[in-house]
Amino acid sequence: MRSLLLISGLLLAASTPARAAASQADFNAAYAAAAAAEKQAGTLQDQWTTTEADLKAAKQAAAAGNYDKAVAAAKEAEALAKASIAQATSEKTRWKDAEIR
Amino acid sequence: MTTDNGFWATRRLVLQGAGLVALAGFGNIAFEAAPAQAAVSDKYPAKAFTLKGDDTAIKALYGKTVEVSDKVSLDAPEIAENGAVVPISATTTLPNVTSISFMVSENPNALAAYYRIPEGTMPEVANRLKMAKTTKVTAIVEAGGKLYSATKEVKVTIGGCGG
Amino acid sequence: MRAQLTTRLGSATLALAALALGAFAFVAHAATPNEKIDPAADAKAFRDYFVTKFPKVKLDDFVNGPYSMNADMRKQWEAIEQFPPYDFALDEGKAMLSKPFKNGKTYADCFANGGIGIRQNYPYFDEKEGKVVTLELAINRCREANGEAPLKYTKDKMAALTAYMAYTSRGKLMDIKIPNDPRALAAYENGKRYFYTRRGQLNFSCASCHVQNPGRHIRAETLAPALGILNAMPIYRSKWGALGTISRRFTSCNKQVRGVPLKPQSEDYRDLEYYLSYVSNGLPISGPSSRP
Amino acid sequence: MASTIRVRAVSSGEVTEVQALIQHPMDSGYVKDSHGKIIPPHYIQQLTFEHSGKNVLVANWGPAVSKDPYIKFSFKGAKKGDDLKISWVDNKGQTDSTTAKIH
Repeated sequence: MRSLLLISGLLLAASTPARAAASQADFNAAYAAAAAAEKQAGTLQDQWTTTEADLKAAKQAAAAGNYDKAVAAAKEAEALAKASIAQATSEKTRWKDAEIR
Repeated sequence: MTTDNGFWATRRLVLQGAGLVALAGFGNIAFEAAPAQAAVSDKYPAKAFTLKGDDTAIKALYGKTVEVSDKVSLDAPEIAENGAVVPISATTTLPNVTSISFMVSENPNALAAYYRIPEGTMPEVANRLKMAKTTKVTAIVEAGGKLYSATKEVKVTIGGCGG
Repeated sequence: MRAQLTTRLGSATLALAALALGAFAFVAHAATPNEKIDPAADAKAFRDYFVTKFPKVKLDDFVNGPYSMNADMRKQWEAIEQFPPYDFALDEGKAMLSKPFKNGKTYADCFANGGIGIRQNYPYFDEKEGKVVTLELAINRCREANGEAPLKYTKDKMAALTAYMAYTSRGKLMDIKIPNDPRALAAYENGKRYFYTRRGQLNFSCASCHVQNPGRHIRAETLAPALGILNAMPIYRSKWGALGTISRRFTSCNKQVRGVPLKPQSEDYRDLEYYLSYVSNGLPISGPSSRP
Repeated sequence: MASTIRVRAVSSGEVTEVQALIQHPMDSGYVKDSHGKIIPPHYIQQLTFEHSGKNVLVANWGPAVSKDPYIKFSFKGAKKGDDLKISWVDNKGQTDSTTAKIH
């Protein structure tokens, strides 16, 4: 549960729009962080399609020069990826609770 | 091409309660003549299939009006499990039936199928139709030159128009 | 900009909500570490659960999925099964089974009894390899061993061939064996883990739908019970307008809960198939079958 | 090529019950493909069942008939061993036909 609260904090942080216009460097950093988290989710066999969609949207926006949008999408992707990591981590043991015995 | 009987026999194991299932072996023959060596009355009613709404389609197809009849029986599910494949059938106790048609009101074109029933053929037909969304379905029986109908509503949650 | 952000935030919030829901969904009974893996006891409990939950459904009828629990749907299904749209695929599969490869051999050379009536024995645990081998995998291995390109796992030819092989096995009881090999037990346990593990943004496990809610609707679909669910494979889904294999079904289940699917025939999927088939032992093969 | 038509025709004495399944896309012209392009209409318009030189059913179909269409009907006047000829033509002028034995 602690990790979930942590994630919600991250998520709120991620959703606060940047005041100043974002740069390509901002995008690169945000995207790298998101991609790293998504990669970790991949090793846990628990990527989300929504994360993938955000990553793709981020790339497209960046390619079009819209870094505000790109950074926002990348940050959301990171938040989603982290949520999926939290899910996979907690499910490592929790799945047993659902088992029919 | 042939099919062996054991094949169908096994199917019955799982399909308890389904109607009598039997099979016909059949041979392929090369196709030669155009298929529609049909009589004039068997001409494809192209225009009626392009119209929107029951009334316009009925007018184009028959040129007369329809009355609701409890002698027409329409079998349609209450909720279609998938709008792409909805089993629909109709039968009637009326004599001198010459045709049966099916209208799906909410489809882009209401007329779905129109069956010419020659003498000696039972006034009963089953088919599978597509439905775009929840819709009225009407079976129209032409008997003794008059039109009789039965209507049911079919709820469609997964539409049959792709997607 | 604002509006877009709000929309995206919406989906992120959904993720959180789903997670939170998951956290409270069960009264946890603490899992004992190093619990003994007992597939036979699992299978009995699994079957008992469904039989108790659906006292009106005959055991053999569970393989008919949602149709075992909904009369209106069953009637439509029976109408469709009178002359099912997968009929053409059965012919194709039959022809495939006996048609020689370029080297003159056939599928029949790879399978017991020429591939006829053997569906109930798949998947099996290969003790030499130490892995689970599914029917779909065995088919492609057979092809590759004979110099043929593998088939796509999800549909078309693979679906047609497995449909025919299932068809010739109809009525035979699922008979999955777990050899006395710790690796086999581990594969079984891994499949079980996959089955009960919540995943995807919607935070659903396979069990969330097919154990806890069969017969109920999710969006427009009626959920099938997990007991015997693979006995009906492959399935012709009206939604697909075509036959799909077990690989296709697993993949689409993952996507439906907004999870990125694994590669067809990846180890987790194979283990999942092993587990799900084992707990459905004793129920008849009914595939291929039509589904909404 | 395998026939697109599958038929089961069974006589129970007076009445012959016919079921047929035809392999055909029945594209309505209202559905888009994965690239967002409309799939042009392609559907069977007429399906004819003929017994001893006489039509026993003429099905006129629009695009609302399901993919791989199915039909069931019954008629009188045939006996076991008789031929039943089935043929279809679609909106692109493609055709197929087959002859089935009544069982």
